[in-house]
Amino acid sequence: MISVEDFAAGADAWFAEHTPRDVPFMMPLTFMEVGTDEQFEFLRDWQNTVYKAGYLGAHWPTDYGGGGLTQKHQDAATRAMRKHGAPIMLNAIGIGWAGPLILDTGTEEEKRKYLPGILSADDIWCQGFSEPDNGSDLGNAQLKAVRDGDEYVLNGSKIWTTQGNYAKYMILLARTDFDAPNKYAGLSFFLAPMRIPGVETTKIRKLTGEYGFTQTFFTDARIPADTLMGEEGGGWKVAMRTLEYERGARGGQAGGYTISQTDPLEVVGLAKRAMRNGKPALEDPVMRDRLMAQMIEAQAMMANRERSKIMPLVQEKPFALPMLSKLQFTEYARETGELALELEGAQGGYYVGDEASREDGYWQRSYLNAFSATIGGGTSQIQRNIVGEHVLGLPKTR
Amino acid sequence: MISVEDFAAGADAWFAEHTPRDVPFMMPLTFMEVGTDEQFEFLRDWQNTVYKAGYLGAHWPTDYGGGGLTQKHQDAATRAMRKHGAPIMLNAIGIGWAGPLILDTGTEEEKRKYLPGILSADDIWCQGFSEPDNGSDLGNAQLKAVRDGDEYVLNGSKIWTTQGNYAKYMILLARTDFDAPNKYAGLSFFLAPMRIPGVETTKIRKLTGEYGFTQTFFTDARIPADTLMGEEGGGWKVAMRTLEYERGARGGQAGGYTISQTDPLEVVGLAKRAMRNGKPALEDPVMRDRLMAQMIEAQAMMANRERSKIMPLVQEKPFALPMLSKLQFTEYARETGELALELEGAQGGYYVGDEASREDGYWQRSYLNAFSATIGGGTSQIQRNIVGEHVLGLPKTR
Amino acid sequence: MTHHLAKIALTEMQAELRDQAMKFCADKSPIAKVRALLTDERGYDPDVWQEMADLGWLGIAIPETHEGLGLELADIVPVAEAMGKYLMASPFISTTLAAQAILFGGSDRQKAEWLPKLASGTVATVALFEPSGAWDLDTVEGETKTFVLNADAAEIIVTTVRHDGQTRLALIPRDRIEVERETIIDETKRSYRFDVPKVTEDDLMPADLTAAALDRIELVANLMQSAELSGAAMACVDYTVDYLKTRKQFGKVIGAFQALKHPTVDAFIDAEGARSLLYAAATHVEKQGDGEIAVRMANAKAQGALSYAADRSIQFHGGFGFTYDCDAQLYRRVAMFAASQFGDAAFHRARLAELLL
Amino acid sequence: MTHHLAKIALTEMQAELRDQAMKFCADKSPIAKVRALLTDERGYDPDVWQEMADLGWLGIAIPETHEGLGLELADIVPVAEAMGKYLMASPFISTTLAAQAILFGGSDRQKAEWLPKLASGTVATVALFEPSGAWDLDTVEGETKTFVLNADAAEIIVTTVRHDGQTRLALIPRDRIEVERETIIDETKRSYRFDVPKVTEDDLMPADLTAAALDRIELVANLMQSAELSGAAMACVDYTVDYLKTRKQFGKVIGAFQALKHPTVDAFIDAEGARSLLYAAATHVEKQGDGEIAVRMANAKAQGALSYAADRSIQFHGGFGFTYDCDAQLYRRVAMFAASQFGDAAFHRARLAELLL
Repeated sequence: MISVEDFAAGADAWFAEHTPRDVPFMMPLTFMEVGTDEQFEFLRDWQNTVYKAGYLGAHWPTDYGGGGLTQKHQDAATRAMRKHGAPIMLNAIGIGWAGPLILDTGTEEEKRKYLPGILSADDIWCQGFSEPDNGSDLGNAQLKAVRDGDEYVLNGSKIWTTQGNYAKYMILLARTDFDAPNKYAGLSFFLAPMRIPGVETTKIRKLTGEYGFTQTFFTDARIPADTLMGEEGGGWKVAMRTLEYERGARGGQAGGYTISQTDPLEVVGLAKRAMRNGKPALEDPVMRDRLMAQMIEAQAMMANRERSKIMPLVQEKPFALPMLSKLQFTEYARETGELALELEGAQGGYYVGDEASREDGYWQRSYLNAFSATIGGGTSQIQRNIVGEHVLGLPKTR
Repeated sequence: MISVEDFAAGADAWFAEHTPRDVPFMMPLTFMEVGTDEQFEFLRDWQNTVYKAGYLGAHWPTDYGGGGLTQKHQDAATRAMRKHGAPIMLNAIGIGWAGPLILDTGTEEEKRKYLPGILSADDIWCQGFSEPDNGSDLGNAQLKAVRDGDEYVLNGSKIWTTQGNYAKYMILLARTDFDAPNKYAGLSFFLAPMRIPGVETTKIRKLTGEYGFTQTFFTDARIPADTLMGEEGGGWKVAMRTLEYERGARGGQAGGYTISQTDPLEVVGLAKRAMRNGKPALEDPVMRDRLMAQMIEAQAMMANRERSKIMPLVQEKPFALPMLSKLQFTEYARETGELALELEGAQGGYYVGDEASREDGYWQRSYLNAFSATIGGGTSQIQRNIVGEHVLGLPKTR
Repeated sequence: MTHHLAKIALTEMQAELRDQAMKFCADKSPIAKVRALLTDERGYDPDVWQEMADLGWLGIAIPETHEGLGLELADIVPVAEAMGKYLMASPFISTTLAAQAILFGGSDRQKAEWLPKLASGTVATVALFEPSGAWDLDTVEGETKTFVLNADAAEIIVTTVRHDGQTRLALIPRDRIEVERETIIDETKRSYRFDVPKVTEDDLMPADLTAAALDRIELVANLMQSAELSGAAMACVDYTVDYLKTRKQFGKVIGAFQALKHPTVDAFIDAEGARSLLYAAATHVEKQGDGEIAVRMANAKAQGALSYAADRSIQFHGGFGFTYDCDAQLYRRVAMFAASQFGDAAFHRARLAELLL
Repeated sequence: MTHHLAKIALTEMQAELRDQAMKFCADKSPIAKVRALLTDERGYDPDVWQEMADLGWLGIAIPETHEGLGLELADIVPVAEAMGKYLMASPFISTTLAAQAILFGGSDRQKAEWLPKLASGTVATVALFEPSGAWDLDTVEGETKTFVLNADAAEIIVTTVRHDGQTRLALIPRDRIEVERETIIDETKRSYRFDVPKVTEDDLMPADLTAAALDRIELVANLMQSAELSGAAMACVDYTVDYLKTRKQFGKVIGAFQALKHPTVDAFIDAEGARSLLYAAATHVEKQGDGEIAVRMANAKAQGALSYAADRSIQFHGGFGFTYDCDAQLYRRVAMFAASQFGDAAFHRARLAELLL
């Protein structure tokens, strides 16, 4: 087996050479921002190219399309991607959610059927957990799956399906039993095919004006009964397990990165360039004060991450820092957007596509997009409940 | 009857001449801040003097010690007090709560017994609604009053009793029926004597270090049964009526003022005098920005008050402005205290009594005292529930 | 001190005008219409515009000698407030600003020629901003103008120019200007840029009136914007409250959660304060010195109130809040654009500090 | 950029010292003891002070050549943090500051004479502030000193003076100074003012070391204060949480109300951030330039965290929060006093802007 060092050097050289530059359209920073066919096709090709070069799924077994190397190899490849600012890996739900789940708990047949297409991006996956009436309350999913011979018949709707319009498969949380003793016990988990009669997707337009999500409607859609993962009624457990892969709490992700981490101190660059009232924004002491407050917040988040690795410094509440980081980072991003608007002064009035907009409206768009994270994956309000209850031990709200 | 104009002129002249100046101790700005015997004696004498001069209870009937004039006369006297910055009227619970209640619903005998002493400040009144375990939840009062012949026997404790240590009488909310169909129906309202066996008061020290409240303990204390106001079990209704007198929603207050209104723009004066880092605070643009934000808030509150009088401009939600004003003003006061600390720079480190403190620690003390208002009379959190539910029509929290 | 600036006066006529304007805008600008106009090139409905002209609204603050109604600036406020509340697109603000510019900065000839037309519905606008982003209106290079609202529909544009080393105002017919549409954050409005053409002596407004006219434009613009934003803030809170009353999660109407209820109360209190300051500003706007103070306070407060209300509205609508279909984004974008015009809240506070300290 | 300043290093010894200090302070400074000392004239327990000396804590950052332990500044942090957490009164900070001042600004003779004494428990302090309220330590008139902590108990005072038109540091024995106790907002501390006596050449510390010594004092003071405030912030959040878990109103444990729960979570997140920045500051404090940045960030954050946590703690304790008996006021006063010393959060942010932009 090639040594990690040699593999890393190879990856470094490869990404240095092959990372696309000067792409003539806006490059999505997260897999949730893929809004045009042009972006989609480009990123699908790019993932396929990376995979073929051996830098995605390097540690997955060769039988299932992987490279047969170790996690350390893949981590080295992922680091190289980041270092060279490579575009994100497109097939995020496959790479980070469905793939690890199948690799971990799937049958031999499922592994052979699904895993290679995840890596090559031939088979795009999407996720069907949220429903229009149950955005925050996943356990209350109502999409109905009724067993009928070798099939389940699906009726209902899922929402916030990233790449739903491109996906071949969906990991789906559906209700198979409406009389179960509690709402969780009635749920089942499927690897549902999407290109079948009775499944339709509608694109959802985001508040930024762009696309990137869909709503999926199921009307008497029939899926094979063997697409059930785990047991009927055991869907909540499978879903929770899947979330753990996504959060990196369990290994098995195919590697690469699907969200290009923004630098929390990026706003400092803007502050140095921006003009307010015809003068450099940083000549204004009030803006300086606000920028420093924001920098200190950013620094606190980075220091939190460092501290979370040092056991003696987190021993009082070992899970506090990981549990609060989503809330902290997403609210920070939204506040940074607000600060950016102030720093930009009059230029904050333009929007993406205007020649006079600063950085092509990046910050206006970024502020609006920030809500995807303060809302998605559990709103900030729900995150505060979680931290309050699970870290501080306060009684449940409800 | 003397004309209002002449009476007003007389009051103006009288307060111009008699308002005490250069008092050698800190003058309480509200009746809740009377913390020393020196302050108490001084204010009792002052109220008595004002009463004897005819400027308190001017509109109460002469049979009960009043002046037999009209509300307009008394209002003119009150305006004169404010204008000349006269000390507050001490016997606040008597003047604003118990007095109007008795005048309005008491028997002839009660009126003759209680009202003159309220005006002369010979009989100090206090209020016994809150209990240690039921601060926010008045309706849940647990102090037990058991009928025994011509008497009720009291057991339990009341807290936040302003001037409890000086009072001769207490308006008391007690539970006479523990089996009532709901918590409110078990409550009764008494004009309870305080100087009887089984009643003890302990002074409560405030977070400022000063005194002003007491806790009152009742241990088999016996009060005459005819001190009951209204019916047994009808105490909640009487208490709510009493609160309306206090809020000025019903007439009948003896007049004068018991809380010296602070000017919301007072902080501007501090800002002009204060030094930060050895330089005038207002040379610092960050402080200027914060001060302006605070001035705009103050201005908004004052404009709200103006607007609340103009029906066409409040027609959508006629009660909104009065209902939100307590929350808005008290939080404003707390925030002003915080801003003042910043403006004061290093001098914020001193406290009341230090020769180098700015304005004898007024702002530090004022910030700490501000919590009495963000907590007392319904915490800001409860106020937000009230505005959310009663003004915006949002569903009840609980 | 500024206590006296909190006083509010309201004439019976203003109260009636307010009712009338609210009904008109509610009727002419339901949300479906607002959304349909987002993709309309002109961005407003010319028939509705003509109706506004017929109602006399465009002549409110134009003297009777110039065929206006000869009323006060304060009387414009109810109209702008109603338009803001219903997100109603129209060239009302730009035309009113142009009229005030001509009234305070124009020659007798210019006033006589243009004011009657503007009072009867001719669209006009003002061009004051340049790529430098300066909010100080006398900082002018005079080459390119930006953020010129409704320039395409206008017949005449009042613009600042550089002439003989001085900042001057000029009145340029639209047909001598080539405008290019800008992409702005607020899609309910239409903004354009253009290169300033050569101006003739005939175009210029009298030099000695420039400063007064610029002050007037800024004052009126900030007042009208306060009205727009204050109206929008109140509507945005109502919109949020409606959702909180109906949406259920975890088996509960979500408005029962304090995490949503309490910030919404705070947004409401902000919006109420903005409204009160607006009426106070309308009351004092014509008073030298006091007018600017009252107007900047109202504007700073209204910007903050709408930004906060809309930001929380997006958040509290959850997933739906993240969609283009949720109106919260419309409100948020109105606030974002407003901050780019004539100064954001921090700018007003800095000016207020100069005026007050 | 400042990414590298987020790195945190922790030696095994520091981890052990932290455990030891936490246990010591928990044991020696239960809240009853803290409250008893509020009215004690000296304000701290000399027996506990001697125990601290015996543990070697006073010599941590004094070189072995001067009979200290010769460890690093970072090793002081756990002790100051534990003291802050348990509101433990002692002259630890003032003595440590005096030691650092002498170490960086003293002559060989002064070092040899005083450092071994301070390492073994002699109390000392620094006198840097004057009635002007200036936080810039070299702005000195040299007549009156204020905010001199533990001056009464000190044997020696390091003070800034004005000498031949220059700002200088001098080491003055306590018996030549008449101190007067000040009334300060934080009753866990003892502060004094005094008139600067005539200084002799013998008192003065070398002129060429003045600037470096003042920089050192400011750096160490801000680091130790960060530790104190960060420890206090965490304790204050814990104190609030305990109450929210037990107090009932409306038939419900009040911690279930989001109006109390969510701000407490925010306070907790602030306090955690302050802790992380503290350890990052301890890691980088000795690096030229970086040290000041990391320390000012930690300090600004810790001040904000404790102020917010304590302000909310008072509020959320309801009526009890308004009493002297509730500990929330103790925490709030610690934060208020800290803001008056060496600069408040806004001051640090202004300095950071100069350093970073």
